[in-house]
Amino acid sequence: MFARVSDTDFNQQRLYDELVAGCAASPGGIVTFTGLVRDFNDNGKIDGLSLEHYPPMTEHAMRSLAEQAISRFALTNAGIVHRVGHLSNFSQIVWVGCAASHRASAFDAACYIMDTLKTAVPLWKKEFQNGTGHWVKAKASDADASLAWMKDNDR
Amino acid sequence: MFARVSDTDFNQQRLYDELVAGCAASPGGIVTFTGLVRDFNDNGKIDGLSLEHYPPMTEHAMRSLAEQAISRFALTNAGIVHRVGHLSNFSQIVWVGCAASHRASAFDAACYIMDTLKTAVPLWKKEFQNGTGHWVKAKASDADASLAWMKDNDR
Amino acid sequence: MITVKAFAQVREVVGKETWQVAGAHNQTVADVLDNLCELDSRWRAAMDDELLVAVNHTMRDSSFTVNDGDEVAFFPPVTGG
Amino acid sequence: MITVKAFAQVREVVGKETWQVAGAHNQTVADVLDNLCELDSRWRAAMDDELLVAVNHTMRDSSFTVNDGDEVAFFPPVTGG
Repeated sequence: MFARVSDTDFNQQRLYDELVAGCAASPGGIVTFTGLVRDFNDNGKIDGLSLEHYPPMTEHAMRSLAEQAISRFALTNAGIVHRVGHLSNFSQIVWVGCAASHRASAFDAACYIMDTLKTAVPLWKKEFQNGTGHWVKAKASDADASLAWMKDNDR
Repeated sequence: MFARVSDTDFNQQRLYDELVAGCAASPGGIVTFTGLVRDFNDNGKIDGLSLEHYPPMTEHAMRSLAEQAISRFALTNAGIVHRVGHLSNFSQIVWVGCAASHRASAFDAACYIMDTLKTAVPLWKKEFQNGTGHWVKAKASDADASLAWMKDNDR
Repeated sequence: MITVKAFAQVREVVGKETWQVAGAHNQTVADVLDNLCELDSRWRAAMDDELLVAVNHTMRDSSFTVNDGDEVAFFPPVTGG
Repeated sequence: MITVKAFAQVREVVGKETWQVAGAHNQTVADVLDNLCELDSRWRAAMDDELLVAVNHTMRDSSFTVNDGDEVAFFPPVTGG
């Protein structure tokens, strides 16, 4: 398991290899999610963003989340990397990888980690537009997605 | 969009880069699935497998599947690569990548492609055990997962 | 002529991948399979298990009409991925 | 003493990241916030928007008891990922 905050970019192959190397048992399927900076928001073009976080809590919350996902979905391994600081358009923001014996568990776990990360890990985005920074508002749909996992213990 | 059958291994970073480079619009999220050869089945240890396919139909079916996923889930791009021939334990078998504006679409689409590929693309696995090859039986759960997408047009 | 292809277990049971059978007017996939069984009894054995059918690389069912020059493939449920 | 941390919009509204307030017996997160408002009225403005709270790096609600030496953080709903 790994959970890291990083102020530099990450490499897909290296994170994938790290996830596979740390597997507790031979995995049948690996799901990765990568979040990217889009070049627009609801108000038009943006010019990058900056990510603030709460240093000691961020990695602690990410580590707990990865451990919860491993136990809830019987994963053979999980990893989370989140970047902070200034990120230009199209940059990679976050990477989540889940390895499992069966593909459905790997898909559900990666989805669960992303949904939960979006409401439970202390990270905040500020988007830049015409030279001014605007804090991104939390989306109600993100809160709903996260809540659904709390109710959905049969899934 | 890309859909390829390959008799050699693939690289995660290169496929990821190819998916991003071919995006119709700036994607917000990318989901990849990688299937791997496990070193065991229900009867014990295995020693690799071989994959047979129906050459002109395989890529045709994979290409249709990627195109369906792009249109059904409003993806900005999708890619599928499937290996054939002999594969040793722990080898990569299949890679699916889906890029979308919103993460839920990318997750659903990658899941849809895998579920459908497992019933609609002419590929067959033969596993080797104690020197003898055994054709893998299709799983009822795979047929069910594929059928669920046909019924589930509201998802 | 109709080109018939057999894959995986089916290919092993019938002994080879590519077959040729005569084309006929208004025949279905089921008719082609009957012709194959008359040609070689191993095709009867192949029918003991579930068979899928593709005509010109598209999955079809046994009532689908086959025309002269078509390629008809028989194979077991797929197990890729 | 209790160390208070403010992040994102909250930090900008209250003007700095780190604050110190006196510890008291049996006080809750809500009490700490009252003390902060008395100390600096900008904390009242910060309360116009939804605030989340973490005590010693774990999310808590406003009735949670805070002890001397704890770190209490206030921040808006998170927007990472």
